[in-house]
Amino acid sequence: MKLHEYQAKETMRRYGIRTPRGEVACTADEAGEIATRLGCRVAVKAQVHVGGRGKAGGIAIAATPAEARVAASRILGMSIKGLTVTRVLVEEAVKAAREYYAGMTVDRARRSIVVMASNEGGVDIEEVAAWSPEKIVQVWVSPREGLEPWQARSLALAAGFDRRAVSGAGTYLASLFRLFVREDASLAEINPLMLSEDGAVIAADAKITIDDNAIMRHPEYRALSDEDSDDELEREAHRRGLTYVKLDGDIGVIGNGAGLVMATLDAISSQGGRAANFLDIGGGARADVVRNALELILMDSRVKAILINVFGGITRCDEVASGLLTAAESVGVRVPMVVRLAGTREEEGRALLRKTSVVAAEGMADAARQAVALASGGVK
Amino acid sequence: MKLHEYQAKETMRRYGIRTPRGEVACTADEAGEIATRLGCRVAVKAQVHVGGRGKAGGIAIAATPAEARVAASRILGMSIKGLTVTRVLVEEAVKAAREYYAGMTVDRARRSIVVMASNEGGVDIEEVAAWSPEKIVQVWVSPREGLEPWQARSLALAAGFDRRAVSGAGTYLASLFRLFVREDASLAEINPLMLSEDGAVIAADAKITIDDNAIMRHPEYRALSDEDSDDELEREAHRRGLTYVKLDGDIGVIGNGAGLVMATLDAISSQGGRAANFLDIGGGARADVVRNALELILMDSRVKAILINVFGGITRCDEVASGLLTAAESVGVRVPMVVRLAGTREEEGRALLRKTSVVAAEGMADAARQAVALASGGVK
Amino acid sequence: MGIFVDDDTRLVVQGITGREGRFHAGRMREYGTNVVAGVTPGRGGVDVDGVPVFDTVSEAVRQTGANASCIFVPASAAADAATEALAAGIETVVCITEGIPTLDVMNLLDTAKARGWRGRVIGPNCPGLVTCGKALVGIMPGRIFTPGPVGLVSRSGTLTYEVVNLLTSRGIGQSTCVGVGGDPIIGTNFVGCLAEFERDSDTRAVVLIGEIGGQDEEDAAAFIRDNMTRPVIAFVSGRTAPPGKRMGHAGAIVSGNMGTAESKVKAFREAGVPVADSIAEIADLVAKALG
Amino acid sequence: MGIFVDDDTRLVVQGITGREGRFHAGRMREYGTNVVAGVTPGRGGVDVDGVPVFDTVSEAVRQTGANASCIFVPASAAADAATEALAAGIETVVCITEGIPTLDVMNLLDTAKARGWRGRVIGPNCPGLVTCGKALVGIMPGRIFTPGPVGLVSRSGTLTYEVVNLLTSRGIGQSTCVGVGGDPIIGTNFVGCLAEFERDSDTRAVVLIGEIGGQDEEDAAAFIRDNMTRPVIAFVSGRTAPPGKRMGHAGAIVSGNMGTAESKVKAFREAGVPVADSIAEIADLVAKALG
Repeated sequence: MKLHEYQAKETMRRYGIRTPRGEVACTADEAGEIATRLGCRVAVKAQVHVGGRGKAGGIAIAATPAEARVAASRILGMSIKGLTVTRVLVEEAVKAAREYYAGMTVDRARRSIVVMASNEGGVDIEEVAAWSPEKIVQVWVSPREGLEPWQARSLALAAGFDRRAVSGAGTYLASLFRLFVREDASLAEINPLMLSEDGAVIAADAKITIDDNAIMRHPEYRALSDEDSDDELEREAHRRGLTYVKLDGDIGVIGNGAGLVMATLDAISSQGGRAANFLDIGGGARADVVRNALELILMDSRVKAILINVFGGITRCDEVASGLLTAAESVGVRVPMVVRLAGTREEEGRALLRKTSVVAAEGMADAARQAVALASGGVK
Repeated sequence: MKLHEYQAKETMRRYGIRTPRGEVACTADEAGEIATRLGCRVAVKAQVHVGGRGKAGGIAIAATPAEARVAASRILGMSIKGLTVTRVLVEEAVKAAREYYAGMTVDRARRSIVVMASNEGGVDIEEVAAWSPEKIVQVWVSPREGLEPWQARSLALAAGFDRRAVSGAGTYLASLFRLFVREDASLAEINPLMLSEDGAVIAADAKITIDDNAIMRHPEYRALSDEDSDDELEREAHRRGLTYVKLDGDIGVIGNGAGLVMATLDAISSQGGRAANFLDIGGGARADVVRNALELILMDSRVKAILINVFGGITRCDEVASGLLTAAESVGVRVPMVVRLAGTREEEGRALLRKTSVVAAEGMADAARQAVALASGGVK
Repeated sequence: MGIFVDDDTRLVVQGITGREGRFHAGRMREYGTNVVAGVTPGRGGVDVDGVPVFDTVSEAVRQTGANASCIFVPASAAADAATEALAAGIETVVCITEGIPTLDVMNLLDTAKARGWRGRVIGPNCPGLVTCGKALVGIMPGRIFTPGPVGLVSRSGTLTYEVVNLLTSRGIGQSTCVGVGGDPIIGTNFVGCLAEFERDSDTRAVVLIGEIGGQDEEDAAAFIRDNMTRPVIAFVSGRTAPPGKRMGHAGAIVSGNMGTAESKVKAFREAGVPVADSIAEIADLVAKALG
Repeated sequence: MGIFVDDDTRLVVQGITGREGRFHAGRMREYGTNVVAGVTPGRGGVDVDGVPVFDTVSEAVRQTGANASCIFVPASAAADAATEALAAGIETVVCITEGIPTLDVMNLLDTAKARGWRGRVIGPNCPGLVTCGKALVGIMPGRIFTPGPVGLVSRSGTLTYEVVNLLTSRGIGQSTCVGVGGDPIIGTNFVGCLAEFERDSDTRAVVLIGEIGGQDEEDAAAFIRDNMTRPVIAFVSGRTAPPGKRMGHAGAIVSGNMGTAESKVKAFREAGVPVADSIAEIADLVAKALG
């Protein structure tokens, strides 16, 4: 899960990394009060999980509390790439002498943590990586070894940081590495890492992503993770314990196994349709799980047809088929439903479906074709 | 600094180690309320930094809140080995099926952490080490490597823990190791580690000592450390930033360098006297530090004479002597003061003192002899 | 032959006293796998359906000569269980558990390397592997497999079954089928499996089922181009997945320009590896490769 | 000769731009130590009293051929500075800083061992060392020393000066005097120094000044008994210290039956090492040993 900037900065402060002073506000009045408390020029920054908020007008500088109020009332409620801004961070506006990048992430191929520094700060690091890879210096460090300040200082020097920033950057990178390991992050970035006009080193923007698999051992993030998504259906899926991703089509998809569901989405696309979602119900297809999934799909008003793709492995297809039918009946499905079964006793499973309103498909391509046709035919 | 049992248990809980439910009380009424909230048989335990509180009557079991009140009112205010009990821990009384020892400390010689387990729990581990060393199994683990549950389970099995306790003990030892490293402990013990009658593994008593040198990076302990000592003079010394240990004699001692001060105490003892304290003012002998130290020594009403032993190294003895005189004059010393100077220009330094009320000694033995004589002669 | 597991495999099931562990231990024995021991700390001395249970893996190894392990313990303890197995000298550790924190897996593999333990980890978050007719280690449905010349390696479970089912229905048998797992960091990747298949006398062609995320497919393409004589057929799922979203598998996520299906398909094509556009096409391409 | 430092020592002072670092760099040069560089991260390029300052130790080594380091940086950064020095190939790292967390020192030494760095750490929390007439590294007062045949090793600073002053006043000179430091964990202990003194042609007798806490003195006694031909005179301070109290030095603490002065004195006596009862007696015993 991604932390918001203000949450990421709170976390970094706990590890001794300096950030601009600031607080989060949900209303323009609160923003004004925070600006008054800070007593200086402030930045008002939209808190949304999306890049490019600056270009979209989601960041404003305010010289007075009154200006901060105005800026906050403009930014709160605005929509950035489809997401509505509900919170702004109001913080001390720091004047930069230089801006750097400092960050780390999991390197899957090397099975290690890659630590990166660049003197091209304040811009998208992936842009830098694509166009000027020589401007990013990297080292690979295992959590066992740890990153120590002296190593991080060498990294900062190699990246061409100003001498005045080297000591602070070294300390902060080492702290950020400790944070990364102890908080189970999969990404931790300070961009820009700012050398201020008065020589201080400050984390001016902060990004942290926590490994979803590790949230179980971080109770403080567990509460946040329920509200992690900006989308109501995704939040509902999370509450129901379902592995769900919202997409932009009109065919509701349910399958068992992530790879199979992805292949199903691809098959729908090949047939000229678009899936409304990714939904993996995992191994087997127990009636209660299918029911839970169907209920969620039906909350999505865009859905015009449902495609269920299940492989019967240890559970046989005929057992899967009766489970599906029980679930569909108890939910009361209002749109056409195509079911495709494969695996042990698939013929028998398909036979069971044939006596019902459910459309039993012959293969994945066939299932996708039928679902696309039914969706474009509209609601039954 | 040593944490109290209740503080150590709070810390362990943060690392997922189960302890009996409980709270700390400063009055009998509070103890009764806590017992009511817990709603079960409770143990009322004196919170003092000293061993053997059980034998001294500092622990009681109470079946009802009323009994808990009575027990707390008896224990609060009692004196255990010279320390007054000001707090009691009131906690769930757990019935033990078995009691084990689990702990770890710094092994100076091996420059590593030694992790220990024993099935002789609930008794002083040093007694076990002295009489039945084969009953303690040990492994040495570096912080870099870390102790993992599977290794800790092997340790518990090797120590002869009951099978039912092995999984829990392994997890807790691994958690305790993480605590040790992250909290900068120098000692962390669970004794007894209890296997309860219903098969749960519980830290029934807990000891943690935090490395004094590391308190700077643990703000939560910094506040506690001011009140760490049970002695008012030691607390005052801590507030003044002085390295002071209270002893049981009547000669106030000040010196520069820990080894030199220890040797001074030994010299006093050789002359048949007893020092009132250890006090190291560190390198040189700046007048303000000496003044600070003298003020503290004079707060101790037992002190009948003062011995100052300073080696003039980079600072010359004549400079040290004038610094001492300035300090002594500004404080107004009410007891006889023997000063012994050694090092560069010691003759000149001694000459300066000869014109004053201060007794200038010729060597360490001479200084100790004169201080002992003056102390037994009573206040001037 | 086949790779990683076979007739000589002596399996210990870690977490055998749990619901999943017990169920799948039974399935594996049904398939013919030689399950010699179970391990559950604190439960040593009991038996589960006749399989003796030990407190530690090293005890199980000492008593039963176990050389492979299959892990069914909860996510919070699974990396620890795998480390224990490697430390005990187990050669093949198959970790079924899903949801293990990434840094735990990183530590597990790093510790093994630092200490020079020679065992191999398959998974985590994987369905295990089958050397057809010899040994099934994991949770794959045994009845869909049939012995034959095709090796299969995949990041997905049910997609593997789907393909195996298809191959079997077309009369094409399998040598070994490995599910490497859907997590960002796994013990044995495509290249590790391909290298074994290349050495395996029972394998005449290989099917590789990739998906979005990471660059294992790109690395595999380079390896095939430079090192393999046996034909490989590839399939990549997730072509229509949006960037930045985790598609079920923790490892199936496109970040920025990294890990897209296009990049993977392109890498395979450039390495001369035929890429199937649909699952159905896989069987056609395999049949063609076998000649 | 002498041990650890001599005419060939090329010293870098870490933290040279601080008050202490600058002051003692001056004192060391006054004594004749070859101070070739200073290091303060972020201050590279300036000079301090003519000594060039670098951002990193490895830069200082490259530019000046430094082979020893003396550390005057705050406790929170000192272990890091020492690690940097060892990583840069420095042979002798003398860490003056007091108050470094014990686990930081443990990590420093463990990392050095794991990576195979060959440098030696002296300290932390030590006054440094002097090879008389050749090089002074640390904060000892240079004027009390005089060249001669006696090696000295001690856990205490001022007690060392006291003894050196006494020896010098009695006309007995010193080869090398080492303050190993008062912390529980130190880089070079008594045994490490004794072994060097035993090999040193300039040293004819050794004075060892121990104190309560730990078991370095007991280990030294065993080493002397088994390995040393040169006579050793011992002194142990803290005989009257109460158990459980930290006597100034973090390492000077008696816990339970461990680390008492009695135990140490007994160990020396049993190893045939004369133990002085007072400081004054040390000089007598040394004079006797030198014959």
